[in-house]
Amino acid sequence: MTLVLVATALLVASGLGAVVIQSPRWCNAVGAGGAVGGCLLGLFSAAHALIDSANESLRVAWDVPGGAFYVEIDALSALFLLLIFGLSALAAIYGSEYVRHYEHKKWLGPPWFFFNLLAASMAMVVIARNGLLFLMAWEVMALASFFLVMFDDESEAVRAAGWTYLVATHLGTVFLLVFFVLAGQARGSLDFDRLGAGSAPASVLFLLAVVGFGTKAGFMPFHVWLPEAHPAAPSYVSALLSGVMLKTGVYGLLRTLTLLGPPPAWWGWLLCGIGLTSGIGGVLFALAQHDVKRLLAYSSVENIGIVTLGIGIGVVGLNADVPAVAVLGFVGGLIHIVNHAVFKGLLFLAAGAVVQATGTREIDRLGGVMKLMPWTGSVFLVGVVAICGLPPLNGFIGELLIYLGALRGVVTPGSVVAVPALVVLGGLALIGGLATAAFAKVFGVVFLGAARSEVAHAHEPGLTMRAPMIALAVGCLLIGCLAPTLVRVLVPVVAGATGLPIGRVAANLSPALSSLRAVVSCALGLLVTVALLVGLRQRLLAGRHVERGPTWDCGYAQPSARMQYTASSFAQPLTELFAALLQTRRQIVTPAGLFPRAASLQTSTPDICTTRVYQPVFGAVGRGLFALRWLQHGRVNLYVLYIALALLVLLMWKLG
Amino acid sequence: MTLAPIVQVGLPLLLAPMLLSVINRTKAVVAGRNGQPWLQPYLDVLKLLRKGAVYSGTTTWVFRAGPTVGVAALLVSTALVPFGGRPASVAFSGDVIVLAYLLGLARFFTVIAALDTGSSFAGMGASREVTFSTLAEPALFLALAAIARQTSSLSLSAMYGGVGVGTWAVAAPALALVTGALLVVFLAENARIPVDDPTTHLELTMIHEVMVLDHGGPDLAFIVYGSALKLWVLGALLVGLAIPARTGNAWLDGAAALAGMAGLAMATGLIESSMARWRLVRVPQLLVSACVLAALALLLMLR
Amino acid sequence: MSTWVDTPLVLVALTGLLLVASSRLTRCIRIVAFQGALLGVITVAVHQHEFLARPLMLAAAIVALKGAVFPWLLSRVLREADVRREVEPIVGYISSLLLGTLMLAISFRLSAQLPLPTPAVSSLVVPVALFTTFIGLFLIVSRRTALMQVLAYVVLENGIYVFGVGLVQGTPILVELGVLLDVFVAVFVMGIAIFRINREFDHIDTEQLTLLTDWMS
Amino acid sequence: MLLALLLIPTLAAIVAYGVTNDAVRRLMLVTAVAAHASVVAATWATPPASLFGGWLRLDALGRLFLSITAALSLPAAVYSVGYLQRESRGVRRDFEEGLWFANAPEATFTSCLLLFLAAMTLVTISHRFGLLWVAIESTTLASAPLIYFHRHHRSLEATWKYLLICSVGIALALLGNFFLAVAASNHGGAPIPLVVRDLTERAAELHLPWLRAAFILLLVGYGTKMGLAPLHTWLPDAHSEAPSLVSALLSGALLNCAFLGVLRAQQVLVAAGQGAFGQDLLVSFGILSMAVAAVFVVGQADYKRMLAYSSVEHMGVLAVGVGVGGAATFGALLHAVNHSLTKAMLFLVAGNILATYRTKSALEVRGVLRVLPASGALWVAGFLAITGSPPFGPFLSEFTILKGALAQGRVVVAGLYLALLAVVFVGMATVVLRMAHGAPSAPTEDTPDREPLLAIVPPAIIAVIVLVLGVYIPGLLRDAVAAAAGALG
Repeated sequence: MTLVLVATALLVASGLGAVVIQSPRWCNAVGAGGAVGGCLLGLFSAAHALIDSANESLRVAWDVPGGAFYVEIDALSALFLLLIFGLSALAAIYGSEYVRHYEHKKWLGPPWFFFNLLAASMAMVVIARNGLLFLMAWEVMALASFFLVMFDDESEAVRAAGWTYLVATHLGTVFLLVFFVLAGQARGSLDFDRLGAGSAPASVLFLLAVVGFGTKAGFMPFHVWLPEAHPAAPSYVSALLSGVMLKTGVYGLLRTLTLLGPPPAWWGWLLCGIGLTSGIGGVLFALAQHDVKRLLAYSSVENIGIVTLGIGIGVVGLNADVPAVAVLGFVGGLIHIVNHAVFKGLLFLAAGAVVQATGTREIDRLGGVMKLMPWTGSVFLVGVVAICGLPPLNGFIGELLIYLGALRGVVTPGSVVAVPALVVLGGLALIGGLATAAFAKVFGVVFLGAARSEVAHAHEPGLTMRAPMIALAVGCLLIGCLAPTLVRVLVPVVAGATGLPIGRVAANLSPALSSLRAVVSCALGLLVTVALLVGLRQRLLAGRHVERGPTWDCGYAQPSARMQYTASSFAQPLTELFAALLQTRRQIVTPAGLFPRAASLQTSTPDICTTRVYQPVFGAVGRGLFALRWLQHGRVNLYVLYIALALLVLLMWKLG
Repeated sequence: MTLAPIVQVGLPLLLAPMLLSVINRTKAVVAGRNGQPWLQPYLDVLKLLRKGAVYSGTTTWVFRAGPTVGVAALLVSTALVPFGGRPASVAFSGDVIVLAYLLGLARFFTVIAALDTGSSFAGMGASREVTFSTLAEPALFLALAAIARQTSSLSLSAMYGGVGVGTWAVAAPALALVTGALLVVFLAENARIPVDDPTTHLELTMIHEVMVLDHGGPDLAFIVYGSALKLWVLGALLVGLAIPARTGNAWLDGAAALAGMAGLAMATGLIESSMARWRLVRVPQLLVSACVLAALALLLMLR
Repeated sequence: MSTWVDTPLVLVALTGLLLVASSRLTRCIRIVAFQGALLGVITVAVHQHEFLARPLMLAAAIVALKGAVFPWLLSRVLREADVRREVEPIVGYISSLLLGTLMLAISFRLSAQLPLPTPAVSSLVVPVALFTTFIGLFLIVSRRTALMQVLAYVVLENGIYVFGVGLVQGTPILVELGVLLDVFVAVFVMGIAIFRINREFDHIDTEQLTLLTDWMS
Repeated sequence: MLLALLLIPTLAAIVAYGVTNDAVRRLMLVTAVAAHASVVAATWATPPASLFGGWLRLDALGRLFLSITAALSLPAAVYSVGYLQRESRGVRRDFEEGLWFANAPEATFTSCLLLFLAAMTLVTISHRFGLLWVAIESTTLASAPLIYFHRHHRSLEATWKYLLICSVGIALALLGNFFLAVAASNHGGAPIPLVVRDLTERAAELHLPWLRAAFILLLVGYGTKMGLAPLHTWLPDAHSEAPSLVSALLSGALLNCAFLGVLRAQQVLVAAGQGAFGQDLLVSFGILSMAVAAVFVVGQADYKRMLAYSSVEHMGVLAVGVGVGGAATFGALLHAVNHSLTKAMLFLVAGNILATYRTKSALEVRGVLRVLPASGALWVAGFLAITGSPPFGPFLSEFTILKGALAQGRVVVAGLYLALLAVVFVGMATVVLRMAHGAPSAPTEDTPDREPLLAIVPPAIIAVIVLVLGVYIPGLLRDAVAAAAGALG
């Protein structure tokens, strides 16, 4: 407990230190060093708390209305702390080299200050046990991340993205304010253990929480800030935002579920619905993007959707009192949270390396990067395999558990559980296929084939940037192989989240554990087979005639690199299928005449929620407000008339 | 009976290529030719294994890894598939998903290997491949979920062990729908007419073939053998449902299943020689309708 | 006895209507001055039978200020700022008159709704006070020149004063004098302001003082 | 003690008018204000005795507002020293209309500043309604010349509107006082003296219809000064044209004093068991003010006007808080403190920006964070604070008000309150961030390489206080606010 607080304090202190220090090199060192140190400290204590799941809490009176400095580490918090500190440390290491490019043109103090503040506030969010404390940490987190998003604010796009993010997160917080106030009325205290559905019905609280936390987590209708903010931020920050900050929203939702007592069935259905929308919608928009970081951001929406599917089916199970389904759903969701933190962090870091080396985020301008940046390319491939949920890497584990939960739901008699379970099953399958398409596209077009442009001078980043990526890639494999252990560690977490007794959770998880062991053996079998085949291949080719040549050009002489299949053409068949949802915009200039001019095709897929919902609404409000501006016309007589009328109206109203 | 497990593991590895030649023979017969020798696929594989290789300058290790990983995934997946009513050598609850995702892994590596060549045709094929498999995936899952629901068990072996004549007696219509769905998946995943034409020579119309154009030597051998294995795996899923011979006598059931596989191969051949490849835009309709079939089956079971 | 009070009260009301209808600034100033004098009369009339120093002092102050000083001050401004002598109404005289009578009605209605806790010296006090106040407000709203608005402000104050002197016995002289002083300063400061406005803008038409606005800005 | 509070600034004002040496006068200004502030601080230690039969008394409510005033005047005075140094004397060209103009003589400015302080002090300590009225009116008169410091068209227009509108309002308040007197004049017996304490003690004898009417008049009258919509019309003009430190005092201190006037009336109303009557009016005025502020904050092109409208909004918040009652009253008074500090800080920073960029148009200001790092940081921080983001003070008070509203079951009020706060947030975010970030828009030739210390330190100190109030409310302050809230039932 104290250790975590010390770690948080260290983070904040080093952040301040980075601001006061003038020399850029030292400021960089202090910022990154402090971040890493603090995170390691926190990691240690969080791991400790998770292993021998012992709840430590600390409550200090605090002189603000309704507030108390009340913090606690239970299994759930410990899990999230682990992610937060772990990824923050890696991101900080990576960042220390990443920001060196800006040393000469930027003051690095503020970025480091806000980075460390972000890490600290996220930690505070997951250990806070008092509504006010939570809200403060929550808002500090939002602000710190906002300033990080604004890192290179000369660009108009970045400023717009920052604005969107700030507005979205603020509006989300408004719902949380109401949520905590209403929940606090039950027993007249904002401490979590006294919150509950008292004056307001539980369902109202639940909906408030879904909107409030969902905005942060990136649930589909409220996700619009996400594909703007994540590309705008520097990559190590995007990694942190996507990897863990979104998860604080899920954390909040899980906490809420523990506060509100036994859930009605429709909560589960709602969550399943949200998960399905976010999952399919997210991956479809990811498929349609040209900007690699934007694509990754949308895929975060998708993965949050998968997590929500897990939680949703879990809630359905809880409600129908089918603990097997409930436990599998929750554990699947939690493990997917962990996995997503790992591989999405990895993907953002690798993408960042490519973007910094080539100076473009346009997928269609890249290509053949694998040859120039083999390390980055290989770890990116690992991340891609993982995020597509393919065995033997970690991504598969989480999805497998959710699938298992869904299957169990399908085979449970009756249709209360079976129907949502089927939805989850079909949805996951579709999402999986689309994700494979999307990531085959991004990996294939960016790293494989022939270089298109802009990549000539690209080169591998330094060790400080490579090390974190490699660490994360190893993590993907390890989690994949140590899945049973991980699940066993998560038992208390699941117990905390579902409110089921630990024994029951463990009992219901044991079949899943045996399957996982089998899966791991399959995975090992696969690896062995691959190894054997590679050996065989070597033996066969040894001494045989192996030559290099051009790609078979199907009869075209001199195919140029620009004739390669582009990302948009790769995705075109699928985007065609879902055109109704994506509404991709095309500007096409077809070749015409005998000697045609240069023809061109441009496609762009803006977010449908932004274009169809938010922009119209905001526009309407703005116009409406502008129409009222004549009130302040500047004629003093009429101003006095206002006063007279107000007086007259009041006299008539109150006395007449 | 001690050799049963060996047979069980050996059978697919041994007989999978035979399915290819059965299909080819059928088509030849229908076309009035006498067709290639029965062992042609085996000979092809062996010949390719003995050849050298040519690699495009644009490719990287990903290109070389593609076929290896693909065939490895398929080899492992054969161990998961029950045959002839006997449980598979590896069986656990949820192996359905592992199977599906192993196929996915194989496909994914084939696709990125194709993209590694930088050829626009390979890219085109890859794009079509992912499109169709994306739509085939839910159909497969829903179909298997239906069987799971019917037999209320979560592992392939238990599911297929549970499907018997009795099951058909109670739920014939639902199972028929599931069979239909599985058939479509079988054809689509194995790049067969009406989804894809393995014998075409026009790159523009190819899907699976064009992706492997650049491979040669052992890699191509792996690919050919892998596709045979895939044929076997999905075929076994289909046959295990369609031929519910569960006498308990391993030899009888096995024989029935083998007959079923042969029948499936011939049916494929007949389909291929009786109809043409559909236009690409129509293929999704076929796959979606497969999903609908499976969903319908589930509805029948849920009520 | 109430005739002593009623007559000036009625006169005050009449001056109000007169003011609404009159078109020349100089005339308006005189009318307001007369009104001020009337207030003095009322002050004395209210406390007629107990012959005290206090009401007399007050009355003297009133007459001095409202009857003499303000008019002098304003007419001086008028002379300094050689502006057109018209009132330049936004609302025409006839309609102003009609509105005036309407306001008279309203003020009687309102006073009917507010029964006095203690019997007043005259039943006319409340309506006349309210009426004069309304007239003041109305003039501020409906006249263009800044000078006229200051005048209107004085009228407004007059109405309030009528109310105070007619109904409120308790208020100690200190407050009343404070009030008077205050109004005096107010008018004085506004006079200066007008003076400057005239110098800066060469007019005292407040209709044209519309630089500061959020409309079409 | 109370006399000292009044006399220090008054005498200083008189003397300052005579002093010719600028340096001496500025020193006097600061010392006088500091002395005044220290006396105020002393009143916390030893409550001063009441004077003139309870006409002048310092109760909890008054002390709170007096302390706010003093706490703002001191930084404003310090800031003014630097400001007056920077203000080039003599005739110069006005950057908006290009006409020539000069400043008012500095002596006038200084003494008016001190008189203004004296007047506000009188407002906070006078318990006799008549006297309160006089005090509030005199704040108008003392501040008018301050607004007209830069002698050009716009400031003159602003001054004129300020004078006229506030005088009308104040006149209505006077009528309200008389109504109150009528309500207090009981049959036969001697009328109740119009002193807060007597009125509250003998509230039962008050005549209700007249009391209600009196409250309406007082509310409209003092509400005009306080800037409640639709009576707020003078406020944006005056705030945008006055020198920034004057705007800081207007927003931070003056509006509160007017609010105090309303609260005094509300006190009597509560004592007479008519609290609900007043609260309804306050809530409706409050929501209306927030709405009107929202209309003009969104897409506001002039950043000083934006701050002014935000003041309207926060006056609305205060009204809503008191109107909702219960815990919200505490929140509202706490918010009065927070808002005053934050808004004053923002206006001072706006002054710095104006001095460098020479334009009040938010569209032409870019990259403040780069040109003026310190001011820019304070500007953004101030924006976050004033829009109620943690960890700044206003968040706590607004949160408390929300809690109170929901605890009272005023769901609609709470909903509107939150919605309007959100709209204002969006509006201000758009304007402020556009100014703060981005590549600098061509700064004027005489951009200071270092920002003058006297222009940075005062707002910085206030900012620190606001931040601290956001994470920790000293027991002393809490008790004081609680006591003040207690006076309002």
